[in-house]
Amino acid sequence: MLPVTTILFYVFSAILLGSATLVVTARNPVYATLYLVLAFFNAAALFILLGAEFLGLILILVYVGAVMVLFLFVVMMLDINLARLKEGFLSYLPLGLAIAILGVLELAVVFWTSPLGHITAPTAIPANADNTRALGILLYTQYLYPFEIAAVILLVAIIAAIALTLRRRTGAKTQNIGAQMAVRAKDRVYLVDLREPKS
Amino acid sequence: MWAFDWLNAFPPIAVYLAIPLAPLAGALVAGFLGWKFREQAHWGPLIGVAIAFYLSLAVLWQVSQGITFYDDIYTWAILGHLPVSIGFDIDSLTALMLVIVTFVSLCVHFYTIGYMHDDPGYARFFSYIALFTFSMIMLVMSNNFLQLFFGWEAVGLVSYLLIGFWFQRESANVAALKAFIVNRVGDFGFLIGIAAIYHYCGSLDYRTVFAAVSHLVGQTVEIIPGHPWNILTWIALLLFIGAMGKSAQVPLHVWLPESMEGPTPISALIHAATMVTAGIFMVARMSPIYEQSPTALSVILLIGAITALFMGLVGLVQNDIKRIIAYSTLSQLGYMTAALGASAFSAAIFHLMTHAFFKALLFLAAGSVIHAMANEQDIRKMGGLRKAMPITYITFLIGSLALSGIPPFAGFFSKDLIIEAVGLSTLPGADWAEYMLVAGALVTALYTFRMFFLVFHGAPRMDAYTYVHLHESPSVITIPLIALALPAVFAGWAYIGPIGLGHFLNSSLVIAPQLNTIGEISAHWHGAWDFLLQGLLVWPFWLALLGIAVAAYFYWLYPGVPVALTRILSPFIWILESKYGFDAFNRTVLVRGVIQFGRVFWHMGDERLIDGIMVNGTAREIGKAALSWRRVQTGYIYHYAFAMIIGLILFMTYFVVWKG
Amino acid sequence: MSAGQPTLAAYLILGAILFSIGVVGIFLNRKNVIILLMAIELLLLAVNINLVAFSRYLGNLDGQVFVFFILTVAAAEAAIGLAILVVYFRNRHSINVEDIDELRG
Amino acid sequence: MNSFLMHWTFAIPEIWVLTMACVVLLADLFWGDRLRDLAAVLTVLILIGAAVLTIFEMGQSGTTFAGLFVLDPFTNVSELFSYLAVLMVVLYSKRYLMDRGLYRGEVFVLLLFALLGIMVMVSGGSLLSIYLGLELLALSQYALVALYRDSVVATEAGLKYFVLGALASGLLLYGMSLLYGLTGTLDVRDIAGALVNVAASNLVLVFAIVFIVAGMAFKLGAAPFHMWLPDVYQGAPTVVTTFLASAPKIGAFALIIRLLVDGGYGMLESWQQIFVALTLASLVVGNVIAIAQQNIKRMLAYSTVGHVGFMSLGIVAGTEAGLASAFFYTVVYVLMSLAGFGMILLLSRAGFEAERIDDFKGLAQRKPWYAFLMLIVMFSMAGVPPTVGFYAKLAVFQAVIAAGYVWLAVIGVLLAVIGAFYYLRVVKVMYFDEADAEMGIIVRDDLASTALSINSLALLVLGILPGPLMAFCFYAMQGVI
Amino acid sequence: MHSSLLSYAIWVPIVGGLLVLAVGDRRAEVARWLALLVSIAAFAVTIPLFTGFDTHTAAMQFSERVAWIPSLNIFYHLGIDGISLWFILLTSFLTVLVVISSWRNVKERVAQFMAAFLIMEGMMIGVFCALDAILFYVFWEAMLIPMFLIIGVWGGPRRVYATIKFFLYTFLGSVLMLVALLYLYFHSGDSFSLLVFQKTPLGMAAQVFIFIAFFVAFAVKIPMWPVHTWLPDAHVEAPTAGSVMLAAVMLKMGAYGFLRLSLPIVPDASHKLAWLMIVLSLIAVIYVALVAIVQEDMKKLVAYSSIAHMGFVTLGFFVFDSVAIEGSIIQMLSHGFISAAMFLCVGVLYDRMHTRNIKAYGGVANVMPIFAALMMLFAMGNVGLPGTSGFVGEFMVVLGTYQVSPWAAILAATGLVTGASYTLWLFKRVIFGIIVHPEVAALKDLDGREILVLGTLAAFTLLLGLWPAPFLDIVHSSVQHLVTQVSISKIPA
Repeated sequence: MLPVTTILFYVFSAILLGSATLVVTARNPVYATLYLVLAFFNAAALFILLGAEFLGLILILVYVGAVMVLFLFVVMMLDINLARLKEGFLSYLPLGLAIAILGVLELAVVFWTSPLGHITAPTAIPANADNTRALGILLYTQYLYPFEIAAVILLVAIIAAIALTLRRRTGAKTQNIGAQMAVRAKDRVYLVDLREPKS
Repeated sequence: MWAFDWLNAFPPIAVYLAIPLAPLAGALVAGFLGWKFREQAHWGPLIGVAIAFYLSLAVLWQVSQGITFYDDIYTWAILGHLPVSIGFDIDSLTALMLVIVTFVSLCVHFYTIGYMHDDPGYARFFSYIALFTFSMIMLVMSNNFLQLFFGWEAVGLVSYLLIGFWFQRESANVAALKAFIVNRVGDFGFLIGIAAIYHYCGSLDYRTVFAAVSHLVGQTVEIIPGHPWNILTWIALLLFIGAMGKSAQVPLHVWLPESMEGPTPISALIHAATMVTAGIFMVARMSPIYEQSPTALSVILLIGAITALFMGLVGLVQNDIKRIIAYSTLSQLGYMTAALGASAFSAAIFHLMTHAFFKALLFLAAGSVIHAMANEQDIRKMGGLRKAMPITYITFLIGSLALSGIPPFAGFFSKDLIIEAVGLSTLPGADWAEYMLVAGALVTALYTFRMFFLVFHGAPRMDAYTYVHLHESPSVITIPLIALALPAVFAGWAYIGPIGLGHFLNSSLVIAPQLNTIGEISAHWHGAWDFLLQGLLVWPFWLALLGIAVAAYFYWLYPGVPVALTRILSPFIWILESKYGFDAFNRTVLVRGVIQFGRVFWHMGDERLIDGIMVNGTAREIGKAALSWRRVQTGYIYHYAFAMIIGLILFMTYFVVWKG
Repeated sequence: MSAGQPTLAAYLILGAILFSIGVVGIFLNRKNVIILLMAIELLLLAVNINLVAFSRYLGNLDGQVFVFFILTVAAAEAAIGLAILVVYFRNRHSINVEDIDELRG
Repeated sequence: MNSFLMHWTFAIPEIWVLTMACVVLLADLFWGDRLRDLAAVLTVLILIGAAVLTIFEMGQSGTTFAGLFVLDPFTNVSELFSYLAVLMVVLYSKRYLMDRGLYRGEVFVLLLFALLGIMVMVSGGSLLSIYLGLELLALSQYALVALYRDSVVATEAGLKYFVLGALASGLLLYGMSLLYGLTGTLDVRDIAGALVNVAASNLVLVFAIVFIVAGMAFKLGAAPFHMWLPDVYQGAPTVVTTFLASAPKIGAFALIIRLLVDGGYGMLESWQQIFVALTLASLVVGNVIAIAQQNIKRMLAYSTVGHVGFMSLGIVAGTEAGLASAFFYTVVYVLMSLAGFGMILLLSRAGFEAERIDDFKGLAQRKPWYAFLMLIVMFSMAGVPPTVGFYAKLAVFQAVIAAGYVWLAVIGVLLAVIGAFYYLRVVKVMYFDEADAEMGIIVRDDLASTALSINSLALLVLGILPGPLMAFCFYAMQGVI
Repeated sequence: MHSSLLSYAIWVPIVGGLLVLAVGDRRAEVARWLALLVSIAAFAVTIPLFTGFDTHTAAMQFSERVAWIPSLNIFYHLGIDGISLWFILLTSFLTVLVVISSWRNVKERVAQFMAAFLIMEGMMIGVFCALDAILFYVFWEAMLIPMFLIIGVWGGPRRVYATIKFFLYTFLGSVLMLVALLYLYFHSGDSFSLLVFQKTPLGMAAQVFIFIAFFVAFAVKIPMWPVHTWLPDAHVEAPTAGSVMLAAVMLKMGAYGFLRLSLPIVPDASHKLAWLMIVLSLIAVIYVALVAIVQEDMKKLVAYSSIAHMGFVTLGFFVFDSVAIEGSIIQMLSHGFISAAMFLCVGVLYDRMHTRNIKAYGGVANVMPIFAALMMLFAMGNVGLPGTSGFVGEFMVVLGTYQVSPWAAILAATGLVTGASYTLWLFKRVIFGIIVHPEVAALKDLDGREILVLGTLAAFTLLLGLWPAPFLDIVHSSVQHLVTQVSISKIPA
């Protein structure tokens, strides 16, 4: 009888891999995004199985909650011609798959035969262990420096995203509230004598 | 002698130095100042050569008194460990050669004043011939092989310049080029010979080399593996190749007839009297080497004999007056060479001397004729010149008789001596050589008098204008003729003892006892008169007479006969007219071959193979590779990613295979 | 809790397969750039699984810290990536992978 | 307590750059519209300040932030060269950016952040800090490339760069994760210590190295991980290309030093072999394909691949001298590409990119001085003395021959000859061809051209007296192994 | 006081060249005069090298040694022996002539032109006195740049092809030498000193490898068959002055390399591969001479003749005989005068007629007698006539070669015949004959400047031919030393 965790591992892994495969094969990017969400959920579950509750939750909160939503935004914002996207990739499939399978096989065999791969008993986690707290302590002491760098990275992301996408179109019509408020009647209407001038 | 006593006030070296330097100074004066004082350009060379002649006589006199000289003037350079100097070796051979050279040269200088007077290159010409005299003097005075080679090449250069003197003439230019290149072929052998001498003797100095020769006797070298050759034979033959080039022996004779493109004084001086005899002189000078190699002597003997007979035969069918004399020169050089082969070095030198006089005489006389004929050289268009040009006629006759070997003219003594020596020679092939030389006597007389009668006797065949303007040449031309005619008459009689039999020259020569043909003749020597009488009893004399008679019959008395004869003998004549095909062979096989090879090497080798395939081909292939490889860069992200993954997987697989 | 876990190798192989799927997604996808971005997320996810598994099996939290930062970076990356995508789309009105071939050779 | 903060002063240059970058950001926001040159001038000042700070801390060494930050000569020297590179980029950039409406604060802020990323990388003592530095640099670069957002090629380049770059950092990360798994630590020095206990033939470890090197190779631009490079160099605005071809190479080189030498020197044998393959591929691909290029930016991109091949020769050697020579090569390469791309910047103007090789036609007649400068640059890149490019090649060849790879050196020199061809072609176009009548090249003699003159002449001067620069680079590598 | 003479010899022309460059092309006249001044000054500083030279020692003289690149143990190390001295003098002397000869016929970018020559002069002198391998290499390579520009900018219609071919060919050759030098570095105890290299023991395999690397570099430069094809192209397209320097000095560098590097550093390999070198040299003498015969372009003909003459030089080296080696050196020196003069002669005609096709000429002697006379002298030098410098070297080489291999000597001596053929045939077609082309009739004879240049060369051609002793005295000790070096095996026991 397999232990529960093992069963869970295989279940989550299977769904994870299945949904990952669907992500890269889906024709419609919206579906792909949603499969990706599913994959993240399963990965989060695996994290939690491994005792990394904090990361599992973060994955869902940050990734599914923010990043994936961003993806969806973009996917839906861009007017993608789905008809064109339906053309398949089958002709390249055999070679690509062969390469990929070769790589996976090599990695798998190596992991399997490596002494590392046989660590079956993870170190015991103390009963009162608090994964979040432990991570927190590390982050704000030992890993203070990378923490700051990560902040800078996010700052760069903000700057970059804004600099790249924010544009004031020259032809765009926007409200200028100050100008609206300061307007006077004579600026709006003035009378023109349309009669034919008598020469 | 009283005339030379005042020279004793100077150190001997100064006197010796003055001999070459006087003509050199003359040449420089004429060369650098001649263009300004054209009319006076002859003075420098003339005075220079006159001084040289005078001093040469002095040296000859000194040598006859037993005063010789052997020393270096300055060290030219030290080649590695080998010091090479410019120096003089003054002995009887040198002294004699000096006198011959400077005497003929002086005559020619004098003659030239008249002959070349209207030529635009007057000064240039004088500069050249004085330079030639200098070079020739350096050659004969040399005491080492390097200087010998210097002079050797320098006379070749001047010869080249003078053959091509009329550089507007295509034929002259071709002839000059040919002369130079054929001579270079000879020099090629000569140079290798010098290298071999240096290799085996460790020196280029005559005395050291001659001293070392005795150690080389019997040693062999395998130039072609498996075929041991006697070293001295090897050296001797190499040097002789040089002599063949310079002295125009078959098959390197082809340049000499064409050298007649040069002005006639040059033909007399260079291509008859002096330069072409340099090879004879050289072999005589190297007698210590040649005497150690009977094989080499045998070869020399045969080559000489072949040249003597067969070049004479060609002379029979020539119609250009100068060319006939040129072929006769070839033939006579063959006699000299044959004499060398028979170890009769003194006889060779003797013939060299007599030949210098009578051949220069013939050339100058021919020049006089040409001058009178307004540059016509074809004897078929002459005839009956006897009356218009008496002095030329007489001197020409003297020259012809001397050349034909009719006693008591000079040529008789020297030629008979040679034939006798060859007859006494025991070398393999000597009997054949003798037959050829004897036959040559007939041929010589025949072509000589054919020319003589066609030019001076019979009906005039030139156009009327020329006929009317026929005249005897001025005295600047006739005086040298007379000056040369005198020794052509008397030199044989007078000098056969001291020179021909080597009494004077023997101090300069080395003759192996078993080969000493001249010694044998000397042993039965009873004076020149006796020799003359002996000569009347042998074949050559009668053959010569026969030749003259036939010539008179054919070309003077019954001019129709040869025409008929020509028809009968046409195949034979064709061979002679085509000169045995040497020229055709050289032209079609050698020259064209060289050019073909050059073209093939150039176009196929350089252009196609090296440049086309190797150089540009590589560049082209790389360029093609660049163009095709850049297509891998498709612009598609997935290809780029694929390349990365392929790289990654390759590395992984490599390590799995390598370490797993 | 400690008993009956799958071996570390199982997690690593899971990571490897997931990584390959991501890679295959990048070079097999010929159509849509957005899916490329998602494939990249898969790659990072594979790495994260590796790290968390190692962290757990080695009893060492550094791996989880690393994952934390990777998540941060991945988010930033996604933002920039999508921004570039949008800019590109504005220029070319397409995000078809095969259209991205202006630069080549 | 707080032991992780001991020696935090080591990081003062980083802190300075970070702080000041934020200052520039804000200053540009408030005054950028009025003071057009504000951001650029501030950037220059910041760089000078950083250089001063770095020089002040030279000679010290040690770690801080719990080992995540390493200060050693290599850190100092690399940072100084990085400042220099960014400084030159800023000096060259003004005219080009203004002509294209890109003369804005973001460019300089992003440049500074990219610089910060490089600094973090070169001082990284842990997989984590190295990774974050790398990402900081990479993200800034992606943004910079795509910043010219109206340009189709620039955005396309940005997109390609982004996707492939992300793939590459995925590979790198995967390798790092394996390395972590094998050693249980992220600290580079601890990894080196732990590796002593791991057999060098351990395939997991080898795979870790393979993945890490693949990631590095991408950043360096070594074949077959180079394919982004021509497209991005060509597509990016030339100012950004100039930057891409300069300081980040020092960062990429730092990856090698920090990961493979500080951490993985025990795996020398494995990565040496990978680098042999990378070297060969890069030399061949770079030097050969460059011949077929008509676009000078693209040609220089391929030439970069070739240069990476040469530089890797020093890495293949794996010795201290070898790494030092590779570092020297990198520095020289940075100087050369700054000058080379700087020349393109100088010659381009609004609506004219000066990026076709034919655009340089007849330059020697129109502007002999600039043609001469470009001549120096080209010969330096070709490695012809007396330019500094020669000594760079000399040093790496010396190292690789010392390591016994004579055959590799022979292949290297042969490809150097092939490479010389396309540099010569530029010289040929400038000197031997007649200028097209209608294409007037306008060069303003301003600060940028002065800087470029100094930059290019330095290649010559350093070629005559290469000693000090080389000594400086060798100093940086002292005791690195 | 002698301590920095060599540095002056190198840097005076280079700095002077930069000054000329600074004058700029617009002030052409100033540039010309300044260039002349600099070249004369540069020649002047090399004269004390000759007057102060000690002929009794083979040791390096006028040495200078300063650390240059300490990181790589590279020194700025200069010094000369008898072998180098003549080449330095030749270089500085010819540069003066080249400046004078280009006075009027270069009209575009005068300052750049003159500067290129002066800078190149400094670098070439650098090659001849460098004793540090890297310094040597730096000068060796750097020189390519000015030459590349000279051919490319001021050259003929196919100059681009020619100059790129020239550059890549020679560059390809030299890079392998660099590998060999670096290899030597690690076998000589981390030194780049050529003098140390000469003492470094090496196994046969290493020697052969190094020899081949050196060979490629030097053979290309000389050039030897079959890597010679760049030379005719380069010569044909180069401006006259460029051809002069190329033929007179640059070719000598390859030969100098053999003497300074190959023979003393890898003597055993030199012996082992001598047969190959001899064969290639003989091919140069025979094959290339035949190719020269059929040329229709005057410059190409002279270029091929250069290759053939250099064949004698390399032949002389690899018989390891002091006479032959000295002969080779003299041959190089002589070739320096004669080929320079021949190219100048062709240039004289080209300046007037703007064609180098032999067929376009004929009968030049009618209108240019002085020129014809001078050219005759040089032609005879080219033919190797005794009394001219051309003879001495060939003679010595044949003499020396015969010591080792009679057959090689015989084959080499065929050069006597072929050399005469192509030179005199050229001369005949160009100078002799009647005037066929009306353009020829309009030719003017040499002006004073041309007479000065050609006359000086003529004087040297004759001097070296008539009295080579002073020239040879300089080289004896050094050649002896070299012969000793090359006779001692360096293979470690």
